[in-house]
Amino acid sequence: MSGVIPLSWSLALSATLFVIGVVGVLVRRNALVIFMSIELMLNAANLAFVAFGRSLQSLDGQIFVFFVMTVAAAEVAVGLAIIVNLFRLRETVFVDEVNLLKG
Amino acid sequence: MTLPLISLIPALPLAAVALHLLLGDRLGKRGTALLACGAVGAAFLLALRAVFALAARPEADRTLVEIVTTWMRAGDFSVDISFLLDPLSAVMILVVTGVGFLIHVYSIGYMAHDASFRRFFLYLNLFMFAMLTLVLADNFLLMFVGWEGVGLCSYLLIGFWYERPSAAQAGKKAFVVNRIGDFGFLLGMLTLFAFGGTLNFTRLFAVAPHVFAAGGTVITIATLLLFLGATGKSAQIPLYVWLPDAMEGPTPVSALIHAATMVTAGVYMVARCHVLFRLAPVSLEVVAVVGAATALFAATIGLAQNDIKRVLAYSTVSQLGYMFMACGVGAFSAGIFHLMTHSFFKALLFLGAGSVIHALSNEQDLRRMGALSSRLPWTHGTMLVATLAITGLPPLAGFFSKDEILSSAFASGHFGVWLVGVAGAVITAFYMFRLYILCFRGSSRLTHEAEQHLHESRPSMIAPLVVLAVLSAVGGWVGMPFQAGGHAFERWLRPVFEGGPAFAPARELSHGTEWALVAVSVTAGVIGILTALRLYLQSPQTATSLASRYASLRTLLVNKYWIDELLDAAVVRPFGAFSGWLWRFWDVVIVDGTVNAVGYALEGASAVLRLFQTGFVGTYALFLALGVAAMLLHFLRHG
Amino acid sequence: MIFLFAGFAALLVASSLLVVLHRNPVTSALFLVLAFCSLGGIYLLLQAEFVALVQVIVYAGAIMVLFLFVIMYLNLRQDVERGVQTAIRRGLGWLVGAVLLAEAFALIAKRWQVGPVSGGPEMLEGNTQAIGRALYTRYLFPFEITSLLLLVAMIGVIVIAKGRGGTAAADDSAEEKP
Amino acid sequence: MMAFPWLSWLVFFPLMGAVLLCMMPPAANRLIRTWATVVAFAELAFSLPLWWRVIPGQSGWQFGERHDWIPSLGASYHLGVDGISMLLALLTTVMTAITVVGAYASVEKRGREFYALLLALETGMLGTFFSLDLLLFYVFWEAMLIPMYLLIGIWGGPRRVYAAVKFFLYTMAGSVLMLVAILALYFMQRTATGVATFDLDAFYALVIPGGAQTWLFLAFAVAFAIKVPMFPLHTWLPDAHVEAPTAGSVILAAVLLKMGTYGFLRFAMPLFPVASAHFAPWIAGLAIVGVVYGALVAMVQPDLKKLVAYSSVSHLGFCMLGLYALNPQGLAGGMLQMLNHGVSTGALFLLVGVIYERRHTRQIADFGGLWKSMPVYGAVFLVVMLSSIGLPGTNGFVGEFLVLLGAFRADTPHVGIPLLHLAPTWGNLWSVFAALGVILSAVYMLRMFQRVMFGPITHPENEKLADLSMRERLVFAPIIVLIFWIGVMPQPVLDRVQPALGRTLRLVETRMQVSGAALPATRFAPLARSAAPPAGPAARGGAAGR
Amino acid sequence: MAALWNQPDVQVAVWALLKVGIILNGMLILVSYMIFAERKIAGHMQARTGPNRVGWFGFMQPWADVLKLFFKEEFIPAEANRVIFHIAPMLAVIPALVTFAVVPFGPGPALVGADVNVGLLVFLAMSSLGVYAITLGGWASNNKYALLGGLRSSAQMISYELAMGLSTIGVLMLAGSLSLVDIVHAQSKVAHVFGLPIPGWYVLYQPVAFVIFMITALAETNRAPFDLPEAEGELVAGFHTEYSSMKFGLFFLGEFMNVISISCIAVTLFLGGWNGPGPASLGLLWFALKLALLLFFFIWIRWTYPRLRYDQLMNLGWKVLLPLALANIVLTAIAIQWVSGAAG
Repeated sequence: MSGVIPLSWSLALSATLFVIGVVGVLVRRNALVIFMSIELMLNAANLAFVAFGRSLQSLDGQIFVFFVMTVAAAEVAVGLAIIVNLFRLRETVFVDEVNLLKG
Repeated sequence: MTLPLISLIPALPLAAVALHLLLGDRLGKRGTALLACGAVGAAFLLALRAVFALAARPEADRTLVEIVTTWMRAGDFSVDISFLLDPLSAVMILVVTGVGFLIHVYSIGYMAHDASFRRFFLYLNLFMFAMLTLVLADNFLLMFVGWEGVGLCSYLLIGFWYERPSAAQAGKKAFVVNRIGDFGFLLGMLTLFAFGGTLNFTRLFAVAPHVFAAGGTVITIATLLLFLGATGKSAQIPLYVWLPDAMEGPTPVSALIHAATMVTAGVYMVARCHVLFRLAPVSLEVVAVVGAATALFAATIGLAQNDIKRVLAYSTVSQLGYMFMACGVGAFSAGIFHLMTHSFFKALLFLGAGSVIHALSNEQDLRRMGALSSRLPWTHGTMLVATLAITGLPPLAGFFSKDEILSSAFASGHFGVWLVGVAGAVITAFYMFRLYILCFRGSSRLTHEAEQHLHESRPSMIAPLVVLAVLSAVGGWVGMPFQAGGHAFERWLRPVFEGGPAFAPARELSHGTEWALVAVSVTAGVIGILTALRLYLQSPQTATSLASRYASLRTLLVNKYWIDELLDAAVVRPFGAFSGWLWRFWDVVIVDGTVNAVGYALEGASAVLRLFQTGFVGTYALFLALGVAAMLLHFLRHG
Repeated sequence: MIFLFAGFAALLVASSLLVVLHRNPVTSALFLVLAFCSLGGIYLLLQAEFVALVQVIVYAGAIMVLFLFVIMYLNLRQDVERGVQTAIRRGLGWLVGAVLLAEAFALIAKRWQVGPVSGGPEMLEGNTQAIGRALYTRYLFPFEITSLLLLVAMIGVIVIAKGRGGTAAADDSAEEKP
Repeated sequence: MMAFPWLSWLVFFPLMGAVLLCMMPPAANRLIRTWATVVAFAELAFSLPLWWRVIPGQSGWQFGERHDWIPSLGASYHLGVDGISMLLALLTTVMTAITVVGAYASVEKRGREFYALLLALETGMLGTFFSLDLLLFYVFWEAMLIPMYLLIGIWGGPRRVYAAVKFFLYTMAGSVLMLVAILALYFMQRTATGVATFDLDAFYALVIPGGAQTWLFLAFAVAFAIKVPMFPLHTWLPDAHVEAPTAGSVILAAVLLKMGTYGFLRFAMPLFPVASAHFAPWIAGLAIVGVVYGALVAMVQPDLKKLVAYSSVSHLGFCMLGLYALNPQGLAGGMLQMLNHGVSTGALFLLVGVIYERRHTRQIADFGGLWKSMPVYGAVFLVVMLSSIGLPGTNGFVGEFLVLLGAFRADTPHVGIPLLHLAPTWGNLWSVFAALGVILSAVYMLRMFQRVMFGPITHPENEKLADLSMRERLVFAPIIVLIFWIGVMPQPVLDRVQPALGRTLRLVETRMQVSGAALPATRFAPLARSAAPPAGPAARGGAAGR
Repeated sequence: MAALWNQPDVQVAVWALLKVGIILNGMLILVSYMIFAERKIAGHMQARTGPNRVGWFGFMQPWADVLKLFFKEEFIPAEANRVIFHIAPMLAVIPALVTFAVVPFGPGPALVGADVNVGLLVFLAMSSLGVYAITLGGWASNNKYALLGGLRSSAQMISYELAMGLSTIGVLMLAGSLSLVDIVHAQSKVAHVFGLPIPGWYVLYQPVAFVIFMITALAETNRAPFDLPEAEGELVAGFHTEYSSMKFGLFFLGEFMNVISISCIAVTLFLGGWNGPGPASLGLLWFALKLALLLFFFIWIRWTYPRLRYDQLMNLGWKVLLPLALANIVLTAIAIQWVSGAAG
């Protein structure tokens, strides 16, 4: 298949994805949605990795994606466990109602 | 010399003090008394032995120096513990040990029934040690040790009956005033060392004329500072306030310290440094004027005192004034001569007063005495001799020494000083006879119970009185005037005094003027006596009428010109207030305040920072994002 | 090719925006699944087939299932955004997002102009073989470490999920997908 | 090099004792007390030989020990002793032994920790005196704070926490400045000679440019001034003393305050001679203010301990004046004054402690006429008081006189105002004011003595106060002996400290020349003369040799 | 038109569309007749005849069912999430259909949808997506039992997906490539052992893997012993309780589509795809025969084994199959190493 996607486009896409993730984290109150936005940010990073891997002709990018994935998986598991626990204790998933560490 | 000649003299009383401390109560009253008097007696004998040894030496090198050890050496400053015996200090040690011994014997009787008998004698011996060190010191520093030691003992002895707050207060006052005097002495010493390079008398006096410009400001300041020390110690005008209050102590103390020995230390010091004083005629003038002023001033106050010991105290101050007057006019030997004779009859007066008080069971007010001559024959007899001596009647010691002072004052052209001296003599005669009459003559105004157990003192108290009476009578003959080369005493002291720079010899007085001066001083004394007799013996009512007419003057004198109150208001109170302000305001508020302020400031700052920790995860994420944005911005700009 | 990329990209951006914006968490989860699949597609276009498919398997297949599980398990209702404080924070959030986006685009534009079409030849050998070889040779050590990490995560999750007092947690929801 | 590491043994033996002490059961008070006393006196016994083993004349440090501590930094564990530190060390061991015995009655709760801290404190102090490596010095300097802080903080009076924290922070702030200066020196040394070391001798040899020298000197000076304490920085002392337990305040007064003056003598002056000479008038001025201010404020103190605290501000003002007269008499006087103050103020605090244990109050108004019920106590109090106001024949006088002498002859410019057309130098004015301090000290001491001792017994409780027990007499006996011994025969002490002081002065002089400062001719003129063996008939044996 | 025709992309697109059409219709018919076959076989197994009324011997029964389902009343439970309610059944069908794209029905390029070199991975991906249909179905129907059924089935599918993935790795190691076509070619070699011609099918080399694969296949498609979610007894009809008419039909279609797709993959991986004695052209026939064999196997299993309890299900999945699969991988690796070592 001829033609190749220019690097800057995928980077732009990755940046947009990342920013959407950031906004998601900042804006939403629901812990799960925040969690999803973090996944989005991670995937944005993966995209950037693959894009660079592609343009620099090296596999390292993709391999890093693997590591990112495993870390993301682990993180999701632990995160969700915490959220479940949190829900059990506080009956709420909304972040701003959980300010245990209030100074 | 087998035994060390000089250093043993002060060592004996010190040893006695040590023994008192170590043996403590096991000695018992008799033991303590024996030990104390024995030590002083032995010291007197040793002094005699040393003086004879000194007299044996040819007139030229009549000085004995004995170095014990090096006391202090730092850099080029070095001071030894060493003793100097020369005719001047010979006289002094004889007077100190002699009169001291008599007073020790007397006080055995006087303090017989006092609870802390041992402590009294311990202090007395300590005093003897300090006085002897002062007198025998070979350098200023050792003298200063004696100087302050004597001050300490006077503090302890004045405050001996410490239960009485007034005694303790008087002790403190004495010590502080002495300390002010020592302040001057100390600074004088420093200036001398700074310029002279040594504190040793002989070396300093040798080098003084070359180092100090005669009449220069430095030597004047130094000598004036020394004189300030002397006034502190010998209770002259500015710093005499402590002596009258010192009467709170037991009478033998007053006799020993405030009549015979300690107060004379000032005169001795001025005499010892005659070389320096001669280099600074200005300070000599000051000494003379202060001496004269004190003599007159104290005498006037003495007039109106009703407490027997207070009268004697003021008379001591005025007599000391005379001695300083003598030194001021350059007649150092006359001063020392008067010092010797004065210590005899003043000690006698005090001891006599002591036995009177003892007899009247501690009654000191003249207004409640009278007609004791018959009932206390011995005391009366000796007191009479002493009173006559002090007024300066011819055969007795007082006449010779006072007359010589007046004549040398006249001779050296200080007519004002001479006139004041004569006036002083009149007043002295007047108040001494006032005391004598009120105490021994006239109607008996004793209180009832005083009447009961009125009794003559014990022989152990009377004996010293008699000895002193003899000395007062005979003491003067040593200084018989009109002898060719000056009387014996002056010849004895000449090697000491003419060592200094050539001093304009007093104008040789023709015999005529001398006899005239003698006549004048005798008549002055007689006038004083007659007026006293007339006022207090024949017509007591005229005394009261006079008193009423000059009421204001009299109250002035009675209250001692309100000097004490003045000083208290001018010095003590403001000092207290100032330091109070200094502490409460300055220390606590300003200095401590700033320290605490720093603490609170920090706390305030941290409170501001705390606002950022809201506890919401969201805010932290926001800051995070802002951080990233900032970083990106940075990369953008510097990319 | 470019059209495909544009299509997938649009799909990706739209779905991720919806993930963030949508009120109902379940729907946003589904949109996230859609986003991951479209991302897989983009990877395919970038000739990273193995990663694409693994992406689908791992993210879409496992992680999102977990998410769905938790959402269902917690039976969440609509999100409601209320309160002044949150309003400020939301506004600020969007603002920061916009700023970041602008900066990122500026940066990309500045640093990586439309890159040289370096495309370069097709990967020589199969993408999967190459990754396999690299993974087990040069990157063996990180590989082992990540496996250790997964182990730790598993233990952690079990402990957390068990919670104090061993209340019966939904076992499978805490199940961890490799 | 001594085979047997004597100094390290001296420094760490009390610490070992303290550690063993901590292992004992807390309730066994008797065992704890005896053990603490044994350790303290053993330490004293170990330190006494220092008196005659340290040869005064020998230049350089004696019994030196040097081991690598942090080789990478160049910090070495370097101990050594000379005349000055030997005397101060002896003062420490003597006073600690006395304090341990003196504190028997005053410690009710947790005796074990109390004695352990006291011994640990002794280690800190000895370490500071012996260490010749700036870093080691700083470590001991700080280590010393902790036991003292705890002593005040735990066993103190009602406001003890405030006082302890203030004491700690105040000193800490100062010493942190010093640390910065030490580091600056360290780096200067490294750049200059390429050798990275904290060794004191190396710093002595270092040439420090004028500007830097001023700032470094100020940093050191502030740290030591707080410790002395000098006038504006003294407010922690009264609080610390009032709140500290008897033993604590004795040690605080006897030794800890000497750290400041020792610091000036050992570090500030020799390391930065030009700055020292430049700031000498300022520091002497402050010292004078300290003397007069301390005495004045002491006059109106209702609390005994505060009075003594302010008196030590005044006495240490004397010390500083002596040190900064920068001539042999001044230094000798300052040094002696350190020892005397240690002995007499330490004794004063013990005395206050004695009546505090009996009456549990320190207000002067609560006492009166104690002489009647406690004559022996009265006598001891009298002697100590006299030594404190510097009566000749006691140790106080010797120190004060030498300081006054040194100050009087300090080479200072003449004062501008023609006073009775007499041009006194600043030195003269200083000694005049200092002498004024002597009067004031007499005033407040006597005033206190009279209101406590003399007068009728106003409060019934004072009637039956028990006089000094045998233990307490044993505590005061050595002090009185010391007072009179130094008072009458100060020469042995002076002989031991003169050479070391002479070395310091000569070091200051040479470094002045080296750093190109114009050597004020007259400044060290006396030095030249003092170098020649002093005349005087009874020149002591070999000691005079420089 | 011609210009349009000879552009390469257009040709590929048209050809791809054609294949899609053939596969889609083929599968639909196959599914419906498989349902019919299952009902007939089940009947005969239970000694009764299956549906034989409609059409000649009941052959028209599937069409009747389809028509029935089309015209049934469509109703949606209250409070249900309407959107997801509609999407869920579609999601059931899509993954199965996508798998067919990579299954190589015959030897030539014509007989395989798209020869993707990661075909196996596509299959695995699609099987993992299958979970959504059931979960969302259960969730969207706002019915507790449906939800529980949905959760249970997804948990079951996830657990077994793991074992299935690992079992295929054995085949992968032997074949050396992820592409299904290559795997089939790798199985075409006939080895003569003891004179007997043994086809190179992997079922012979990887018997354990094959067994694990078949068991997990059953679990993946919620069939037979593993059809816990639809267990009538406890959860009424499992996740598709609330579904009616065509959406229910789609779920049913999806389920059978999954069965067929998994069996196709099984045939490709283990039974040597289109390999078989005789000329190459018979490939498709051999493939169909093997597929029929496996389908029969599915149906057969369904009516013989009792349903597993949930914990038994989980234990079997995690504690038996998974370790076995891992062991199998290790053994295969050793065997390969041993063989290449001996050969090398």
